[in-house]
Amino acid sequence: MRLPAGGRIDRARPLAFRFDGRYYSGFAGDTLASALLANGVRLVGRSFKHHRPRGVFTAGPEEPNALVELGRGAERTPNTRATTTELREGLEAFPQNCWPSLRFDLMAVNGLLAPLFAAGFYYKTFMWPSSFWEKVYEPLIRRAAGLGRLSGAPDPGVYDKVHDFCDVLVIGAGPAGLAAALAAGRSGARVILAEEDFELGGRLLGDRAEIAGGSGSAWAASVAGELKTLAETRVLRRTAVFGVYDGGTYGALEQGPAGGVVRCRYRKIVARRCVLASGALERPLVFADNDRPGVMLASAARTYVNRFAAAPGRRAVVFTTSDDGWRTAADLTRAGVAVAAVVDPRSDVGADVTALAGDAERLTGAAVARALGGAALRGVEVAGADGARRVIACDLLAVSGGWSPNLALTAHLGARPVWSAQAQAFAPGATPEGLRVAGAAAGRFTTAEALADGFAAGAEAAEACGFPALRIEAPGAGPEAARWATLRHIANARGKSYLDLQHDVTASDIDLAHREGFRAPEHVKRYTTLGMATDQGRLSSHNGLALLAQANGAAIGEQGPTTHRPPYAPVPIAAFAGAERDGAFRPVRHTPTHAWAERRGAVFVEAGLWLRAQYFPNPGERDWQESVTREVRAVRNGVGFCDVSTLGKIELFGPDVATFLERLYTNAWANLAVGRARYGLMLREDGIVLDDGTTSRLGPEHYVMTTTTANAARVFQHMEFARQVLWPELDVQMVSATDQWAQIAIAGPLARETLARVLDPGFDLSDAAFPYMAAAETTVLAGAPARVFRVSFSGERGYELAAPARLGEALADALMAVGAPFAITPYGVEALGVMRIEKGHPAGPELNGQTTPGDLGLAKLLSRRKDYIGRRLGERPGLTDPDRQTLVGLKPIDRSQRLRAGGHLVREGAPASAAHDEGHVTSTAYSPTLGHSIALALLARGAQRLGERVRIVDPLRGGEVVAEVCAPVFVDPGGERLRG
Amino acid sequence: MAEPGSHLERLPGAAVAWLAARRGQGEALARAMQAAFGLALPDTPRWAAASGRRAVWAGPGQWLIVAAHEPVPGGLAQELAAALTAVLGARAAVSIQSDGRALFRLSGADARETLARLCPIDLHPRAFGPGHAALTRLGQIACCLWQTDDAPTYEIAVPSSYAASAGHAFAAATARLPASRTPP
Amino acid sequence: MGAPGSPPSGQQAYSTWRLLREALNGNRGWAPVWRDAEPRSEYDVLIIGGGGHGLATAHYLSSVYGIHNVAVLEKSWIGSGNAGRNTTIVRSNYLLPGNIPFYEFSMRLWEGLERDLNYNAMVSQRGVLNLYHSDAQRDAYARRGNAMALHGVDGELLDREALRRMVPYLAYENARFPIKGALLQRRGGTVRHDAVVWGYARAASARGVDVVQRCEVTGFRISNGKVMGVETTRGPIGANKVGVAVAGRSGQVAALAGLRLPIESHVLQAFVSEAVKPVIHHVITFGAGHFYISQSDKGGLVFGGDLDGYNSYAQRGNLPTAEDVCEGAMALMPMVGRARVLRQWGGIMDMTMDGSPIIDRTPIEGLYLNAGWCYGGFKATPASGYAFAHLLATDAPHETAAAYRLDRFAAGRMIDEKGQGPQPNLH
Amino acid sequence: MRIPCPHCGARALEEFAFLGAADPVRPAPDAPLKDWVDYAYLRDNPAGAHREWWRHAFGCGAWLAVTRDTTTHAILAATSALGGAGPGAGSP
Ligand SMILES: Cc1cc2nc3c(=O)[nH]c(=O)nc-3n(C[C@H](O)[C@H](O)[C@H](O)COP(=O)(O)OP(=O)(O)OC[C@H]3O[C@@H](n4cnc5c(N)ncnc54)[C@H](O)[C@@H]3O)c2cc1C
Ligand SMILES: NC(=O)c1ccc[n+]([C@@H]2O[C@H](COP(=O)([O-])OP(=O)(O)OC[C@H]3O[C@@H](n4cnc5c(N)ncnc54)[C@H](O)[C@@H]3O)[C@@H](O)[C@H]2O)c1
Ligand SMILES: Cc1cc2nc3c(=O)[nH]c(=O)nc-3n(C[C@H](O)[C@H](O)[C@H](O)COP(=O)(O)O)c2cc1C
Ligand SMILES: [Zn+2]
Repeated sequence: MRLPAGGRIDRARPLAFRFDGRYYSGFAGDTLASALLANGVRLVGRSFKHHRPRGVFTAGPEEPNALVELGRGAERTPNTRATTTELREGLEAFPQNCWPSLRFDLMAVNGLLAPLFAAGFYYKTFMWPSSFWEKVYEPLIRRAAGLGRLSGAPDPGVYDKVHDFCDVLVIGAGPAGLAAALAAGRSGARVILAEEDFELGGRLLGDRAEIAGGSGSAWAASVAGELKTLAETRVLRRTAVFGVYDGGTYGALEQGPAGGVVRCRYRKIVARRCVLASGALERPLVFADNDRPGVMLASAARTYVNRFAAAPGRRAVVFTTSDDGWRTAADLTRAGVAVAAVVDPRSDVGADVTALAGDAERLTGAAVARALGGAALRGVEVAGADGARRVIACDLLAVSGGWSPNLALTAHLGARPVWSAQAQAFAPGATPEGLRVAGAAAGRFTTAEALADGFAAGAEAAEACGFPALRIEAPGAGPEAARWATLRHIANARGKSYLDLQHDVTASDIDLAHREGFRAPEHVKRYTTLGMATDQGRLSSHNGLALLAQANGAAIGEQGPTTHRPPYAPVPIAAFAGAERDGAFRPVRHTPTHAWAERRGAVFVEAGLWLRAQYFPNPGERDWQESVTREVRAVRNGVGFCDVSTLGKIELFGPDVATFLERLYTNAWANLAVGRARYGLMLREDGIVLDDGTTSRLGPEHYVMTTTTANAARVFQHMEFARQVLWPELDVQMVSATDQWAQIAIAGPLARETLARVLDPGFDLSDAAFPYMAAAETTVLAGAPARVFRVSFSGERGYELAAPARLGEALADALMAVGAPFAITPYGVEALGVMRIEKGHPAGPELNGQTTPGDLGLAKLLSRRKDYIGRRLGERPGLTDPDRQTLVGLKPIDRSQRLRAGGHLVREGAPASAAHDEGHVTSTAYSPTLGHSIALALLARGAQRLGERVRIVDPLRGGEVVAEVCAPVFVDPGGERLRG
Repeated sequence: MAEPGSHLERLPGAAVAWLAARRGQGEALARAMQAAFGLALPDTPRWAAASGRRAVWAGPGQWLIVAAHEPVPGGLAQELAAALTAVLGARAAVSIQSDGRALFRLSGADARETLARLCPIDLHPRAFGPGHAALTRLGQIACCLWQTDDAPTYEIAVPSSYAASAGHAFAAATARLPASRTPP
Repeated sequence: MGAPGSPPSGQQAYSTWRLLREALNGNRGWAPVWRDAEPRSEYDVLIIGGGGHGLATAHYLSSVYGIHNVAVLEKSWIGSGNAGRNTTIVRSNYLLPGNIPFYEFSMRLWEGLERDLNYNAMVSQRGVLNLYHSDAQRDAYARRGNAMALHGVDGELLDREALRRMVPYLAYENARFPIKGALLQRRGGTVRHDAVVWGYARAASARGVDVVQRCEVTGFRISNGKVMGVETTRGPIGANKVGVAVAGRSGQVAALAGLRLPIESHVLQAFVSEAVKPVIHHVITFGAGHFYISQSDKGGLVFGGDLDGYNSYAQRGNLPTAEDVCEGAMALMPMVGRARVLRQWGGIMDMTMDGSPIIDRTPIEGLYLNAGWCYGGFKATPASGYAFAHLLATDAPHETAAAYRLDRFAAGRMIDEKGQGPQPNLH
Repeated sequence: MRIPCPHCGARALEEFAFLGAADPVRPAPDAPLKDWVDYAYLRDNPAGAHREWWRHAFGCGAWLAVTRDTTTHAILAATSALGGAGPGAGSP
């Protein structure tokens, strides 16, 4: 029911919204929950397990019941707290976890079967027959569990991610946080004040506090006004700090304003100091049927009438064990809600406190034994001090079990909260470095204490950052009592007493867990699921611990609460991802000829982050195989070119490069002449092959190394480790030049003729002047610097030409032009791969981090005359075992058969079983040169088995091929074509 | 106060050379650069400029020498190498990088907010201003950035193969800026 | 030795009938699931570590090898370590011959676990999908799937269309790394992790094993190269044999005996979302980023990724990894974007230098080691317990665990599935 | 975690790459194989102060020996393999 006046809503801005198919109206400044209450909607959801009818229980993020699906289609957002959802025009919300409807939920039978479904029941049954678990039982359980539904469609939201830095981060904008921000902000420090709510003020908004003679909310507004004027203070509303991380890093989630582009913004805040002013959480009370719609936290009831001008009921009873609860009676009465009685089990409540009850009946020493009603509260059964029971009719029961500091963030780095007997609550333990707790979160529960503490904390934090300490006199605040008792459980034979409202964990579940030996709080949590719901035990933790302590015969403080974990406020998965999703998941690296290849219709393939041309289809070609075959033939018979710029290129300078290379590579480097290139093999320290490639000496103290595309970053890092850490005495400088050069492989019998025509005149390409494994610097395209290497991956006469990357496309065009008479053909990585298999060069599938040089037939590259990385550990027996699998070639006996990578090798006549598994096929290709399928494989003692037949078995995909073992070089084993 | 918004441009013709000191030759190199180009190589994450060349700290003992243009690709590096060889002998390492780095210039009142979405470093004027440089990340891409003026203007170098992705990252970040920002 | 025996007499049998009877009786007749034992001064065998492996070891020692005079010493509450915080995936889709038979043995034990323990640990064989995004990755999975098949392990290589029929909600369009198919192991799935701990504790306890909680081992009593017992926070306890099964704390406990191990402790995070209605019916692993996911029976999306990447005993995670994992989620299945992360936690992983475990004797007589489970040890729980029990009882390695030797590094016989070499954070 | 790079200042974790323990020293080429195995494979793995190699991979590229408490993640010290800052520091 909407109160005729008051509240912080803007009555000039009415908003229409829908819930459960019906239209309602509220005002700007409402939450969905306050608007529903103002419209008299009591039933808002169903509980997780028992499917009991539930109503709004809180006015904040700890809400266990009023969770709705918000929005439609791809915009549907499940499990949205109605209590924190700002009302906006056209908002549509749907109840969740009920079928067929909220009012009539078939699963509510679960409630009747509750004794059967007690904690842990599923561990004791559903075992027979075992196949029924996946087929019958589990689907039933799964369907019943869960809350709202995901839309099933990709999330269309836009999520922002920001790095923030400040001197002082203040978390929470209640009186303590506002004071802290003001003190720090005035000192000139860079301050961020983060507040979860869309309004600043904390409890000042929901309570009728008095500050400096005016209302608390007016004070909050004036502070907010001043904060805006401070140049280095930023106020972030709708921003929950959800986690504390190492090094003063805080995670925060800001909700985008309605109608904005950004749905939410994930902020990583690095703060030198932090003031945690997160307030306190009110505790519910545990009695029979305490979950009926109409039962609500007392502070929430106050918030609804004071802040939202929404009456959550017409006739109320207040049930409290805290002095603070009594304020509720006064506020409700003032708002026109009839208060029938205030029930307080304590008998020593002060007269100043009981005076707050006004005309309501005061029942001290009494307790509510049971709530009555079904889908709505009808009344309460009160057990008087004398034990007599009576029923008081009401539709609102405001409950208060006292307050617990909201200390989750203090525990994220591992500190354990400690019991404070004085506060009758867990208090922050050791706090993270640089973080100070202030206000109610620190046990300074009254507004006056919170203010003073906040000013002091803010000033101290600023001072610690080198700003002047400002001692600000806290304004006076009205009188306020803050005292409560912990009440355990008002046992009742009938009805269920809920601890965890969402997960339907009851007091009897705690007893049961205890009876079954689950006595550590963490065991109880895991056995009963207490505190594992969306509110993470904010409402249930204290009461659960109290009951467990009782069962254990221990004091509550002897056993800590269960571990607090981030996020304090739930974070959408999409928010953590930000913009790095879908196609923008990882950046793309483009080669210098990318646009050119795109224009030629190339098909691209991912190679790590790179996109490379896979092949260049010609019109009329049926499939990739046809294109690739044409490309290979062109290279073998004429000339082709391929962009190999993705190979890692590392420039090395200095007088000690040769020594450095000697230690990095297994083979000899001391004698490499200027103008020459050499193939090198690099190992990890454990003797396994890391990478291979060529390194060229361009000048006396200048070398350039190439690495494989896949290992470029790892090799660079490995070399930097060697340079900086292992051998800092060597005078070597290194820099990556991968992106600088467009490097084009030009290969084929006509490669020289082609290359000669693109190089600037004057460079002698004759085999005498520029033999196999020569390297030189020259110019290309009229004066641009260029490098030429006579190396080959294809087995044909080959050159690699490097020119500045911006000239990549021009170079490709030039090659097409000069090569036209030779029918020059651009080729992609697929043809490149075919030719390297034909030549038996190891690549990714062979350099798999498990192979030794010996395995790959490269043992001849192991120098015996020097130390190099990997030498000693490579000598271990397991790595030199003659039974190891080594690289061989395979040809199908029936040449028409296709070989597939991943098949395993079994001796002919032996069964296909693990015991006879002798290796596997690493790489395969259709060889246009040989006219049949070929493969590289790793085969036990392979080098000694040339000519033998093996079965290639492929039980995974079916099919089997018999193949002949051969040397891994299929084309031109003598290397004549290479040298020309 | 500057206009809100920011302006991003690619600096396609810019010249970049990587320069590193030989072991123990840092001071000699610094003197040589001073003598040859009037450039004082900074030894902390800053930059210095003289006669159209900027020396940006790029790691201990390493610099990026940046100029707006060069006559031929790689000309800047060649010029440096020639000058240093003349003064020092082969006592410095110079690598052509004009095509290895893509240079962006981001300028305007929103520039800092845009970078706050991409770089995990503090660019607040109290922490970072004209004359400062940093090696850090631009989203997932390694970058070297420096501030040239109070507009503020930043120049950002990324490996050139990432240029398109860097451009997208800038655009995506700009699109996510809060609609109404409180002026700095 | 043989199949696990029939239920012990000391155990309160669980059945639907019993459940009904107790429900009518206010659930007052249930007995403790295991005895919270006081330590005695002497045992035949002591197991250090009340995680899944330690408790399973005790169960198989007593039920298969007839050794009952056993205590499991747990410094905190049982299941407080990785057993109580893992993402519950079980599978036997390994590549190398040293691993496959062991994990397949484990899978078989999972398949009979409920009957063996009379406890429903919710073994859910919902299928594990490892996605591939390139031809090379497909070939690598073919190699793996064939290795599995040769060992009698089930596996299927799905192409894109077959995968799409199974899991239509993946980002088949507009993906940075195209989804090309998956290796599927249908028998793989999930198991309710805590229930495994409780089920083993219950079964072992019923056979006389003492499950001792809040009892931290702080030293070893070693004389003439032979272990005589341990020092604990609850006093010294003597034993003929001591088995160490402390997972992330392996390095620490070994150091108490003067041993250095080929192990680093690293943190691995996991995440759970708020509960939502069933949407993900399998276990799915992204092949182009660090992300894997399943949905718990309660409805939470349980997911994770790679290690945080540095040595840690802090048992908590960082933000960059959270981002990395969620980026993977949004690249692979952007429909989960609005599921909210409810909790983020970490566990301490005993990462070995080759990514594979160790079940072996140590240079100290009577001291045995079960360690190096990396982030894959939950699925190993039954086989690890069985093999460790075998080793403790017979002093010989179990046939499926024969490769898990401590000296394999010196011998150069690493079991390196990923081929990353001696850098634990890369495994 | 934020690591104070001696060259660049305190930077976020996501700029760094981790290698492992910094205490093991690469043995002499002719040292017994056992020393090599220990070097490559055996670790103290302490709960407490741990000296370890990190590379400022997205920053200046220096390898840093960082002493860090593995139980709290507090950074106790960080030194660069390249020595202090300053011209020529790149080539110790
Ligand atoms: C986030 C995460 C996700 C994972 N996901 C999977 C997965 O999906 N699938 C999978 O197969 N594996 C997974 N794992 C790995 C798996 O959880 C572990 O490998 C496995 O649980 C380790 O064996 P355990 O159960 O015996 O260890 P733990 O449960 O850690 O048991 C060791 C016990 O030893 C105790 N202890 C330690 N020191 C002492 C001492 N001095 N005295 C007495 N007691 C001591 C500890 O308190 C602990 O209870 C995951 C791990 C984590 C952290
Ligand atoms: N008398 C009593 O018994 C009693 C008990 C408890 C509280 N109180 C009242 O509570 C107030 C205490 O002042 P205070 O400033 O300490 O607390 P507060 O509750 O007024 O303010 C705390 C603020 O922090 C915000 N917050 C909490 N966690 C956050 C997070 N992680 N990120 C962002 N924002 C977060 C909350 O939304 C809230 O606005 C006083 O007004 C006092 O009257 C009274
Ligand atoms: C498979 C699985 C599912 C989980 N589901 C939930 C859940 O629904 N709610 C919850 O609060 N925590 C859930 N958790 C997390 C636990 O609460 C807890 O964080 C985790 O076991 C680590 O323990 P710790 O946080 O006490 O250190 C789940 C954990 C696992 C392993
Ligand atoms: Zn640095």
